[in-house]
Amino acid sequence: MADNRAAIDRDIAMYRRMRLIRRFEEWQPALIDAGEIIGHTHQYIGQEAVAVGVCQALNADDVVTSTHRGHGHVLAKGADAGRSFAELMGKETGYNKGRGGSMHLADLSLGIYGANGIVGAGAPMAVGAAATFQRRGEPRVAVAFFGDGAINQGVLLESLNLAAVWRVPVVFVCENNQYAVTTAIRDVLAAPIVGRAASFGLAAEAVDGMDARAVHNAAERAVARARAGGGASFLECATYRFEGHFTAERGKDFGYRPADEVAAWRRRCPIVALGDALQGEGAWTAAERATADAEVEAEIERALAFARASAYPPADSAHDFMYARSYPETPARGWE
Amino acid sequence: MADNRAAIDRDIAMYRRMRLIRRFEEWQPALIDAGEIIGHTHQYIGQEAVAVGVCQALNADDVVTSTHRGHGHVLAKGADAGRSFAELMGKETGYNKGRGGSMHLADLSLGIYGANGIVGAGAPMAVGAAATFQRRGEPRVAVAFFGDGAINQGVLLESLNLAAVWRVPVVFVCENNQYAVTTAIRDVLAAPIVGRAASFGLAAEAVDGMDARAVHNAAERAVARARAGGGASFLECATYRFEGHFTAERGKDFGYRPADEVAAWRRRCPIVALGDALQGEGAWTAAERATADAEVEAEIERALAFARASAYPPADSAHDFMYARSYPETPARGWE
Amino acid sequence: MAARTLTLLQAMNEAFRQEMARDPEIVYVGEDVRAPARGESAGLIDAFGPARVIDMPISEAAMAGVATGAAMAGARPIVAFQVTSLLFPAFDQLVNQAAKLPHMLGGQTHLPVTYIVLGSGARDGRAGQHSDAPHAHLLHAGIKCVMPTTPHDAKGLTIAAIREDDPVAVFVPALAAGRQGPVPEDAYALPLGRGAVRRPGRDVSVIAVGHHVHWVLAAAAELAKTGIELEVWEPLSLLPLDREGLLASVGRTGRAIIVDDGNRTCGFAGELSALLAERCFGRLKAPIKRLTRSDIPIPYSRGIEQTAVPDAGKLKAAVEQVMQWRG
Amino acid sequence: MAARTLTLLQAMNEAFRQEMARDPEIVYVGEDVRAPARGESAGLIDAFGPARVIDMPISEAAMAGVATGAAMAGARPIVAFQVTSLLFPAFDQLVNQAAKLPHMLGGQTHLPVTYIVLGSGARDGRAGQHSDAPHAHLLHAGIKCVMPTTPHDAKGLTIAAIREDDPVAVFVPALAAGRQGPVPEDAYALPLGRGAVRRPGRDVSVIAVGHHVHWVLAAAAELAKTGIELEVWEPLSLLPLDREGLLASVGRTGRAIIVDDGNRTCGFAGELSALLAERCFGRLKAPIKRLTRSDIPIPYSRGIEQTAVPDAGKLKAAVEQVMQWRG
Ligand SMILES: Cc1ncc(C[n+]2csc(CCOP(=O)(O)OP(=O)(O)O)c2C)c(N)n1
Ligand SMILES: Cc1ncc(C[n+]2csc(CCOP(=O)(O)OP(=O)(O)O)c2C)c(N)n1
Ligand SMILES: [Mg+2]
Ligand SMILES: [Mg+2]
Repeated sequence: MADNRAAIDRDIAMYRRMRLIRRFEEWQPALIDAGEIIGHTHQYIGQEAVAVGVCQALNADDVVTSTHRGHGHVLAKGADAGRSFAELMGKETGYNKGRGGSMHLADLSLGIYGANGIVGAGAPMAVGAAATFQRRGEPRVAVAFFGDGAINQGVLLESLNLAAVWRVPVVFVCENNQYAVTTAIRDVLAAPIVGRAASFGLAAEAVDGMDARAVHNAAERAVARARAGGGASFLECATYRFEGHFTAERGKDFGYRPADEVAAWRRRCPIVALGDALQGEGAWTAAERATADAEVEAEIERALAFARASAYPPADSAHDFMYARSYPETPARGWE
Repeated sequence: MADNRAAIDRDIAMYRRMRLIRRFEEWQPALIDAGEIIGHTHQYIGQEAVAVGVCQALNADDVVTSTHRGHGHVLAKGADAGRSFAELMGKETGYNKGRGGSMHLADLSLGIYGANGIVGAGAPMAVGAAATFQRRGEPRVAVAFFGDGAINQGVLLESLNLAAVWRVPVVFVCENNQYAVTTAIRDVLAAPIVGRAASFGLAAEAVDGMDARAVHNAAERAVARARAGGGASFLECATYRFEGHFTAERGKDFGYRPADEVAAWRRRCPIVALGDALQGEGAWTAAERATADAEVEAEIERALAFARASAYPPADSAHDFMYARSYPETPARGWE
Repeated sequence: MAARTLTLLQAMNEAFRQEMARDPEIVYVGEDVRAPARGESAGLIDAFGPARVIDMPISEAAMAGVATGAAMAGARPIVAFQVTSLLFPAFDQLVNQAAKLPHMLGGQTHLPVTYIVLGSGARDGRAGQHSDAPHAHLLHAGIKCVMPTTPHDAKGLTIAAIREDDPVAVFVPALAAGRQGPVPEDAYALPLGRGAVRRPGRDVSVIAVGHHVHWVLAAAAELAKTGIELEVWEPLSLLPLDREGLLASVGRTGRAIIVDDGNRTCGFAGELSALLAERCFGRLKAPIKRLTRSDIPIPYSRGIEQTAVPDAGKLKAAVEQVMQWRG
Repeated sequence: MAARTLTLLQAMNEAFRQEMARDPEIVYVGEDVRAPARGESAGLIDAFGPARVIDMPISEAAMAGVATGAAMAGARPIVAFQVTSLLFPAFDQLVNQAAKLPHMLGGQTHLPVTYIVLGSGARDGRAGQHSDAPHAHLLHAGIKCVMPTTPHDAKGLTIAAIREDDPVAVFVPALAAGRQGPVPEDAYALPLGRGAVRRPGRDVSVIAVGHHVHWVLAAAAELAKTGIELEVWEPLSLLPLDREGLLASVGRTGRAIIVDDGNRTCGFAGELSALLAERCFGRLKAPIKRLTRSDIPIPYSRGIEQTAVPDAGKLKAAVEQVMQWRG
């Protein structure tokens, strides 16, 4: 019964986090159109169960590396929506002080080693962090998130091997949303992803990435194995992005996804699914769920207000942070 | 009976080629010490059955990409020992006109796309050639040779995937000589090589790389599959280099290979094995074998004489061949 | 020869179509090339089919190597990199293989490969990893590079690149990709190694690389009102370089400012400056100035992004300095 | 502080040992580092064990990325590249990740990683892919680089690199690696950003990068007999650069020849030349000359290899030109 309560609390926490991510993501098109967010973003809508299910299994001092589609991972690992919005708006209060933006969101104090603009590039960093924990005998775990597209990137494949050979506490989480931009993963693979991961010597498993509980259970197993010195694992989470590759795809049709495929996946919304399951199981009422939704909404409002009220970095601070230690005229200015 | 004769002739041809390679390789330390060959070479001694077994299954217009340990592949694909020696001596009559040396030996007219100084780098080139044959409907095959060390190089792993997805007529030949320089392959792998290759969707097979006939049979199957449109294959050939990683290792002991391990593999010399088998089967006599050996010896003498008699490239020709089409001061000279 | 108004990327698309129709050995390889977000390869799949228009997995190193191998087998691949920094995962295959093989092999093979490098340069918060202008890396390796900034030049230089029997990289500055201009219908190649005086002027030669040429011309028009006449010279072809054209311009004005979007240290602006310091010394009336990006990743936020790249304000300050210089 | 005679690589080995003994967070990672052919990491495995001295598979990209991640977790990795061109497969992880992360993350992390880049430069028929001197590629990306040429400097700069909280590449010119010289026993760090006048002289400043400094000094001694006094200046630290020292030397002599082993176009020699053209213009008596390798892969055969790299004959011709220059 106490256990059941803990499970319910955990599920509710996952629900709220997923909702926070969803709402954070849903805000972006309007903010982009209004010129408040610069450029474009890669929305995580539809994939929330993966980030949240995995990060729910992590401790504060565990670390994650993320991708170009990174907001979800970052928020799931505990990032503040306000500082995240602020970063997307290029504000000084943003996690990266406005230097990084959407594709580089990071908070090292929360173990978030950063979104990354290069597919697959975060994987070896997770291995390096995990190797460091292992050397020190620290019971910490590193998680590398990446998409299905990354599974064909050399540096990621090299990293799978290293992790298996070194038996470091790392969990590779492949978010298979079926497409890399317009390329269907089935067109660029001749054999299953899980088999490839297993062939390197990793404990590999496929899981329903639209089911937060299923992701969480698999992640808990993998994380426990890693923490206990049992080595590295690989989870392939089947999921889907409900929106285009990035916000610039709005209103265009590149014709790579059949409408009925999109519709079918949309019907499997992981947030609705978990919310409904909790209701069906009597874990919360419709009113409690509505309250949770409203609290998330309030959190988003607060976050937006914080970000909007924040200042931009001073123009002459552009050269800060390039080096821990600077020397005369280092970094070189473009005009001197 | 006719078939048997063909098989015997083929085996004798393989024996002679292996012997030519062996003697070509054995000459190098002396030539290096005499200053006739520049720098150092990676000898192929012990691995001859792989190159010869595979290339015996190829046609003249099939192509191979090779490695830093490439002399064997090049000679097996039909290169002339004289022009090969000439290249190692930096002579104008060398295959690369003295530009390339040991690590870049190539003869495009024989389908030899080149030895390569970078581990794994030739693999995608083989895939690219094979894709071109496939597009044109030509019944040609590309072979990528590489070592066990290359199996952890990203570009090679990417190439395995491409070949599987495109089903191009390529055969990947992994020469597992157990070590990459001083690193034992068992220390940098957590699972078998063949399983990794298979996981990409390739037809993968392990074969005794000390047995030229076994290699040849496996290669014939893979090449036939490729030629028939059946797609790409992967052969892991278990073999051993009898000498050090390169000639600079002579007289040193880095202690990475137990002496009895070296001795045990040396007893399995693929040339002796095939010669003895042919004799044991009555395919040739000791005298015939001795004649073959002597003819190889004469060939090597002729080759050496040719190379020695050849001229060095003129100093001012250094900048030739950088571009198909040159422009004023292109390539830039270092002093202008 | 009729000319229509096209965007720069449409002009390149036309170049691909016309060349691919001419030579069946040309194949077009890249990520998402069947449904390109920016349109440069639009329609190729319908015109030439999947054997010649090939969607790649996210394997840039293998992609570059495949092109090299295909070229050795007689193909003429066009390889599209959707982001400039995707040259980096492929770097060994570019600078250490394709750039070197013809020479290392003693001329046994040519490598007629065209690299289309899209989205070059900083703009709009693409931030640190999607704003690179890495042409100096390829130039340092001896890879031929062109950088067109008008639709007309884009078509002509793309066709020239495709027809060249060596690897040639075509850098497409993001901020010029959407520019419109007249483009002749027929296929035509512009010569490599030929720059252009975009505006003649007496006082200072401004060498403007890539999209900078457009705002530099605007700045020149403004400065002309104050009596300072900038000569604006665009290299177009970075390697081979039109040294004659460059030296002639700076020889006339005696003053040079180089505006380049790449990083500063060991960049293309430094190369041009060094060339001028060697070859034009006696005619220089003032120090050569470089206006480049700063040696930092391009910052995301607009204000600090602007700090990091050349602009008209920085150009005017530099013009003032060279005009007022007294030894 | 007692000084013994060591080779340059032995001096580096001592630096590794002393620093690793001092700080348990320093790990040494590379291919074949337990049994290194050239000895730079000899004995580390016995002294510090397999948890800190790690033999890598042939996965350079992952190796560089692992170091970055380890550094973010608080380690101070030393990463050995056995061949200069192995930077290329790792290029994205170096120039697009490690070089950029601290800035892109707004200063949230430092990356105290040391890249040991062995075998830099042409020699002895290593040919096209084992003779690179690719420091300009890292400099262009803003990665700090040092290039020692004596055992004393090698130890001091290696220790400085290890202690720096930023990525620093230590380039080891192959032709200097075996040089012997006195090395103090204690651990000491030489400051980054400090060059050295290796020989004072009146007439021409020869900026000699890497192993070239040794033959340049010999050539200077010879030329002195003919009455021409070369000042030989060695940068040692390429980034940060000792601009003051460089400008002071050329300011004194008014003539500059830069000798660098890297490729010419967009190389380090060009960078120095551009700096001088900007900052030293008024004091120059002659054009700045660059002596670099040619923009070709280093040819294997000895005669043509020599053609492609700087040497005393080419230096003397350049000295003659700048001494005789009349504007
Ligand atoms: C190495 C690399 N290649 C290409 C790109 C351009 N690109 C950005 S996102 C993307 C698709 C990634 O697909 P996937 O890994 O499945 O992630 P998803 O977008 O589906 O979340 C591509 C090709 C890149 N950023 N990095
Ligand atoms: C990408 C790359 N990394 C490292 C090296 C240095 N290196 C040259 S040969 C070699 C070992 C290769 O081992 P393997 O592939 O097993 O071939 P073998 O030498 O055993 O024939 C190494 C590490 C290189 N040339 N290329
Ligand atoms: Mg995807
Ligand atoms: Mg091996």
